Amino acid sequence: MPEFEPRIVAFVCNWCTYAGADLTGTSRIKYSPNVEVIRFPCTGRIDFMLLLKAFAEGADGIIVSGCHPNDCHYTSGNFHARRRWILFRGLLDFMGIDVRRVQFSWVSAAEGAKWADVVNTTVEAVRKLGPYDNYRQIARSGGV
Amino acid sequence: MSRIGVFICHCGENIGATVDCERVARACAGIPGVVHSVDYKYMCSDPGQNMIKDAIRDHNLTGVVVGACSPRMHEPTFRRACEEAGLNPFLCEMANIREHCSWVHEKSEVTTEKAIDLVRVIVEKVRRNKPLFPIKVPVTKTALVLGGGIAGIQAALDIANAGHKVIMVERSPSIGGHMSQLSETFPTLDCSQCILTPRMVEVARHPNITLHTYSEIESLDGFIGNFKVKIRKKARSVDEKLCTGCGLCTQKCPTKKIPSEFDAGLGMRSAIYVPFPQAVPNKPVIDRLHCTFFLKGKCRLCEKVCPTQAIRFDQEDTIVEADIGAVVLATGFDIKHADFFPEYGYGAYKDVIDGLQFERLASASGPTLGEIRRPSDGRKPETVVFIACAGSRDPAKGIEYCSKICCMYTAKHAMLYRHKVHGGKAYIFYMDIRAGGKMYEEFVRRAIEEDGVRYVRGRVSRVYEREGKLIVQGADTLLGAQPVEIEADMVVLATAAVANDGAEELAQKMHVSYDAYKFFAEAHPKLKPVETNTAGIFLAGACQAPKDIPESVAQASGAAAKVSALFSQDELTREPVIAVVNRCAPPLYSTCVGCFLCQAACPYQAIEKEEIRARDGNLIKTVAKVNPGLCQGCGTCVAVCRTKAIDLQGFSNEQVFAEVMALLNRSEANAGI
Amino acid sequence: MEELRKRAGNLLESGQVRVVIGYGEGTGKRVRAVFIQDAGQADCLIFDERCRQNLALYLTRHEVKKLGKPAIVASLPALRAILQLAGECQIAENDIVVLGIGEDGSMLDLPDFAAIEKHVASTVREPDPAEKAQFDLVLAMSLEERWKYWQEQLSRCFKCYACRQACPMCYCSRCTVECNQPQWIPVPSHDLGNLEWHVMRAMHLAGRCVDCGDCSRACPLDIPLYLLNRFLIMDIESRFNQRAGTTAALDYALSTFHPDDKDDFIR
Amino acid sequence: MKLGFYPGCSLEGSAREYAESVIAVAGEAGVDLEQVPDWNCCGATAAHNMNRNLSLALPARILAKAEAAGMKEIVVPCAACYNRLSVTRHELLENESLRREISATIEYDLRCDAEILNVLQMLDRHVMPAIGDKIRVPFARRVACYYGCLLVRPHKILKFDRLEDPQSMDAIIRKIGGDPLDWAFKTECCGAGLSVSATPLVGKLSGRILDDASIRGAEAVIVACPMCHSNLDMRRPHCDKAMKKHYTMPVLYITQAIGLALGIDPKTLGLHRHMVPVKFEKHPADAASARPAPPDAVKEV
Amino acid sequence: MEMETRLLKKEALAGLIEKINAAGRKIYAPVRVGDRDEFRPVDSASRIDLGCIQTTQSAKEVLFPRVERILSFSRRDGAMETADPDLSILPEVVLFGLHPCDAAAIGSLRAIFTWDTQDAFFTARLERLAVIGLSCAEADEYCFCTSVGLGPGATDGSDILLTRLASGDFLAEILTEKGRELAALSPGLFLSPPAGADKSSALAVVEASFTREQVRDRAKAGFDEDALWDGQALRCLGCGACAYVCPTCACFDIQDEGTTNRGVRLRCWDSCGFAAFTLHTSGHNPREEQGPRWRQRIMHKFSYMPERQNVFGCVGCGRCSRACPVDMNIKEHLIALLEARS
Repeated sequence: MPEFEPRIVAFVCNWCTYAGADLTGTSRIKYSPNVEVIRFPCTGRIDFMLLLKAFAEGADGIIVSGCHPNDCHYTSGNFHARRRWILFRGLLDFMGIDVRRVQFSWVSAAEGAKWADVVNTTVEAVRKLGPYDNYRQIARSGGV
Repeated sequence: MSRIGVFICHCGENIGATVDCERVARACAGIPGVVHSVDYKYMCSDPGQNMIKDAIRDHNLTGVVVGACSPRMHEPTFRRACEEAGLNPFLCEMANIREHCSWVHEKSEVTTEKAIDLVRVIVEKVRRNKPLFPIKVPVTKTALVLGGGIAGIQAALDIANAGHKVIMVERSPSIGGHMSQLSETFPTLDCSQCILTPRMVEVARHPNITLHTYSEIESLDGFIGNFKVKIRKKARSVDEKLCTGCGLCTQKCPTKKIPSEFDAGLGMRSAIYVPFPQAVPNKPVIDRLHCTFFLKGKCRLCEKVCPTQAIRFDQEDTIVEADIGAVVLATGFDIKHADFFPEYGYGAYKDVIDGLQFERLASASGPTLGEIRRPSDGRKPETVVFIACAGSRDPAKGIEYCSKICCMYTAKHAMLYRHKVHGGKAYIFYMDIRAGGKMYEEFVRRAIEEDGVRYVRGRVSRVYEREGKLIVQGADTLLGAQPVEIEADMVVLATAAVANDGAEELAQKMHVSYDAYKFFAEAHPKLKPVETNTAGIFLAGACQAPKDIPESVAQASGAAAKVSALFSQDELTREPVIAVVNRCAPPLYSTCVGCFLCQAACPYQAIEKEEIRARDGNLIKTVAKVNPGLCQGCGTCVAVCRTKAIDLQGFSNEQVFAEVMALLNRSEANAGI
Repeated sequence: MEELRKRAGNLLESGQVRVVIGYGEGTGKRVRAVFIQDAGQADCLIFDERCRQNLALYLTRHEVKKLGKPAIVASLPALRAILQLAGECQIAENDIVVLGIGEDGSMLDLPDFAAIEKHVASTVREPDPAEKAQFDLVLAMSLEERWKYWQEQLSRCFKCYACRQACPMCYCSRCTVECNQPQWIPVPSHDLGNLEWHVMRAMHLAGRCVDCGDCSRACPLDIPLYLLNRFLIMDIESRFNQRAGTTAALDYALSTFHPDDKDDFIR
Repeated sequence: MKLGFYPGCSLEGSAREYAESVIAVAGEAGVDLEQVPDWNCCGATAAHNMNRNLSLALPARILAKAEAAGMKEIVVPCAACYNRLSVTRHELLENESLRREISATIEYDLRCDAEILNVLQMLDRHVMPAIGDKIRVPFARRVACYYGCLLVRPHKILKFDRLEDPQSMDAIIRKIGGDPLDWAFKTECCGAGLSVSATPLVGKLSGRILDDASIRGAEAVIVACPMCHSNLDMRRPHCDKAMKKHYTMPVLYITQAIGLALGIDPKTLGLHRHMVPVKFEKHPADAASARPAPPDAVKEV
Repeated sequence: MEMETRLLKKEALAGLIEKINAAGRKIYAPVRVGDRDEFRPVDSASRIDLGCIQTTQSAKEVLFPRVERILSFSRRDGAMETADPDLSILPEVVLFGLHPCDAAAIGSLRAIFTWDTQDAFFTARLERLAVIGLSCAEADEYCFCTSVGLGPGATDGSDILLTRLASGDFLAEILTEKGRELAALSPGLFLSPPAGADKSSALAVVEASFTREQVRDRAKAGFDEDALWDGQALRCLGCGACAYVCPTCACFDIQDEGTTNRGVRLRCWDSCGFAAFTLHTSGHNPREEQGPRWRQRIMHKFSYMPERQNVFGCVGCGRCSRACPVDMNIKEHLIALLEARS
């Protein structure tokens, strides 16, 4: 049985993590291809609904990454995002949604290696958790 | 129906090596809405760009997707190409299949599959792009130069000579920075004061430059072209207009025993002082921490002797506000001090000093009037050991980088010592000599061959004092790692160049990012060395990384050129990636319910209240409105808004939603027809 | 009750207000909201422990606003809702007259928001023991059990939106549920649509819900929706020390932040 | 007050006097040192160039025995044992799979929660506060405190005192009335294990240490490690030969110095076991520019 | 087809349920859930709550589910294909314990779903449905079946109508062909009726407050009396609870879900109580306020349906009043409507 290849979507901020991921590229650091990145101007821009949409559309894991505190290009986008994730993650966990599949991180434009590490560790963690059948099942009940 | 053109780049081998570009192009041809899908070796080359322009005209495309490198690299290039072909530039987006795909994955089916996904996601985004038009924002043609060192001076002069107003703010009582503390400068050994002071005077007398010394930045708000700065002019306790700079007060001041910052602690200064003779402005400052009047309320001697009654003990800090169009950060660097090297006895033995202190000894205006004398007993040292890389290139000490300038100034110090103390023996412990600049290597060879400086390749493990002598224990790796012990009279440490303390707080105040060592972060290490990630804020000098005078001046002129380019047009066109509150037909007028929870979330205070009134004037509802000049497009308000009334152009809710759906729903297109 | 009727009557007669929103007798033992517009009917106003609906929800309805300046019979949850609505610029101090009623049924003199804030601050919110027990029960469940519990509860929902319509804080003229460009929440009431609707509802009330419990009471299928809101209320209170409905000034958890908010999951 | 105690081979062999003085001084402070039951060799510096797991398993077994006996703090006077036990504890806490592997080897699920104290830490924490007023004969001597290497290295793991210029022993000496010399050879190598294989080299290395101390007028050298003591004391003839000088300074353990200050008779402190007789002559304290004692609290990078 | 009356012993009920189950029919009946009753599939008589006055939700879900897939589409190499769901696999269903008002409601639903186009889904389910009604022995203040031309013992819509006698046994009136088929499954259980068994004595008493024709004419005349409708609807929240529990409400919304490459078309419940029900894309909303929406609910059931499909849209079950969070009691409002002279 071929090993389970999780599909993971990453919501990243343009100024830090996206640039960090670029640096991972320019430094030719290899990492697992299971993660695909969607660019946002700032983590403050990432709507919590998008995480639900990702799970509904069949993602097995989600990465949300942006600037370190005090480094945000827009000064406070990441602070607002952090508060949003503290509450949202708590609510998801309370409703039984598997927050181990959602990895939040700070990756700066200079941390190419850290981005590769965040990706690899998340892919391995989700691979161990297996496909997100619970959520896929209710998504299928959506009549698709 | 959208007519999108997809252009997949091989980027030579960078993408082609691990991604099957033809297949990606073929696959994208199958996406509904894509009418033209090709691949080419170098999309960013002129022929590549012409391919795009022709395709836009031939297929009258309504959107362009370029699958190539990072948008942070060539987005402007392709957007300009589309604009020249008559397509709104914001209908062109890039899919990053190089840094995020080909460079980081092995050549395989999966990698090509991922590339197709990434392009397909951007196609869905472009399908929902709207043509956007740059926002016109007025530009205040006044520059703020922060820091009065050689970098700040050069930048200020260049901008002022280009005919724009400059406000220079310097923290210490006089401009000049570290360069004013130097004796001679490598590689030409010309006297630092001689080449610097004319520039300082030029700054002081330049009609376009307003100089604020002994001042700091209180706050900076606004954005490129429209900054508002608050400068705190610390109370000098001297009325600058009346004071003629005669210096009587500094001579008469009874408190003389204060270690002078300018002399790096070797010389002394009085409570009311002028840092150094050629100070600009040549106006004294009262050091309120040591002045007897401020401590005990007595003395006031300076006030009595002052011929023009310029002393103002009651002077308060004043806040100066100014409108600024661009900022040049030139706040310089510092060197590692004090008890960072117990193994060298630095800070414990008087005769173990750092580079700056040696400069002061060698400087004619220094405490020893240029003679090299031991701080402990004032005798001329017969043997001096210079230790390079003291703290730099040393992960255990937490400073891994090379400070770049120490090899050169250590060679200079040894040369100066040999010139001033003929019989003296000079040893330099080094790891590698970094002399890459023009005439640098020749300078070091001259120190070795003509001035007899003994270079010992090895690190010093310990310096300890014994019977009046400083015993330097090291090794000479070129002589089979023989332990070497030198009895020296004086040891000079070329300590690491580090960021100023307070650099981190300043960076946060200026909304500029910085690296792990608190040096300010440039926008791109190779391609944008003088810009920061914050539009309108530029970098010059050692505040960005340790560098010597030629590089600082070159960078300063670079920053000045950027500022002048910015000030060359009356209006600044700004990226239209800003938030907009929706409007719709009556009776709703907007889905915004006027709760204004978004207002508190906006870091730029860009959200205002707007009253919607009927024709007869009575108020229908109050809704939010975004000021296009202030909004920087971070989108936090969009995610905070419950009713999705506010949306971000370029990253609209529909677009990001479509991107998530596209990413996770691999279509037949991926199956590769 | 007598004093309430007297004051309502005076307000109407003097023209200070055009309508008094209060409680009246309903079918059988039930109580319903009544809108008294002339002094004569003031006698059908009642107040006892059955009167629990949060009347503040009617302050933002344009059908009621059309009637003119209202006076509102406000129990404690209604007072909290009024403060939160004021904080969100939906009602101004002189738009309404508040007939505050304390927990012991006595009339309160609350001329302005400041007085309301003081009164709300002096009260202690004791959650209903049965609800507290159920909350602790769910909190103690494992992840798998919680998923099963919520799937069981939410799969019964048929999206009648009584929870939304009964909530004083859900005054949006176009709720995001009705937005179809993009279709954030699936409209049909299948499992996915229900889960996403209830997550969004809870998140949109995070830091705003005044914990009046009307959503759970309005649900015809008795789905325990208060659990979601209460979790967020306690989370916000313990982490950010913010409570909705305690001040007329804006103090919204999700649009303010503290540089060192604690988190234990961001790498 | 009961503390775990791990003597190690040298405190039962060539450094018996160190054990005697530690127990005596601890007794004065009401500290009861209870040996770790059935302790084994810590592997010292030899084990880890034979086999890494062995070099971890030996100390791990000691920790396991101590843990089983419920000991919360273990005093390890010998610097080498202190180093081996601390490094092992650190490695096992950092690496869960390694901890499981070693626990399997020694057949005990080791939690590593017992804390390892070197003699200076034990003195600081439990002895000095208790004997503050019991100093009968102030140890008014000008002495050179010699730390050796294993007490402070590897700094990232041990995090004990300052790496290049330690001060803890100096502080204790001051407390008992002594005058600690400020000198540069505090952590210079004494030749350690070469004492057997290359004794002349030890003579030269230890000789230089003694030479510097004597020039500065030290009346004695204070140590806290049996290896340092043997090289500076037992190998004294080699030092004299290498440096072509005769050094008469005695070498005392810190606990012996404290013992003397407390008035404990030299015999119980084991002073008679030293090769270099413990006699103090006054050296003219020359006018070497004494370095001002740097502030205690200065934290080093 | 003349009607036969038989007797079903109370012990025989379990046997009847078993027989129907054995015949492969899925039985739904009122079952106690917490402190309420709901229609649930049952496989043994013991779970049925015979004493239930009224379930919270009606049984319409059996004929008109809250979410129903009406077609699925997918793109195969460029061309879009659609596929209809296979209705033949729908199960045979027996609704047991349906009170006469709910049974009559099926008639109203059929009137709408077969008005001009034959709704394939509804008709397929209706064909597979058989109804064993149960007369009402008890009623509460919300019931008003007698005011809308029905009664606790009405037979319309039922295939077999059981009436529980004082002895606990059931008087079974076999009314339709389907009823006879069901009875034929277990002939032994249906005995000849005892002499003098009087059905009416076992029925609940529900006084009529008005007749549906009065309401029909009054409502039509009162269409423009905005003050009346607005006044009644002031406290209405505008939620969909009344519509979704109502056995005769049949409004639905069509939603497409999925992606441009594959997806489904779903039919789901909707309610005229919602503000967005009549919102035009232009932004105009013909029914801007809650008053007209409340009027629409009454007019549709008491005026438009009788006029167009000559069947009334309300069977007086009272569910909407029980479920309403703000106590909008329809019976009370209709009485008020009639008393307020136009």
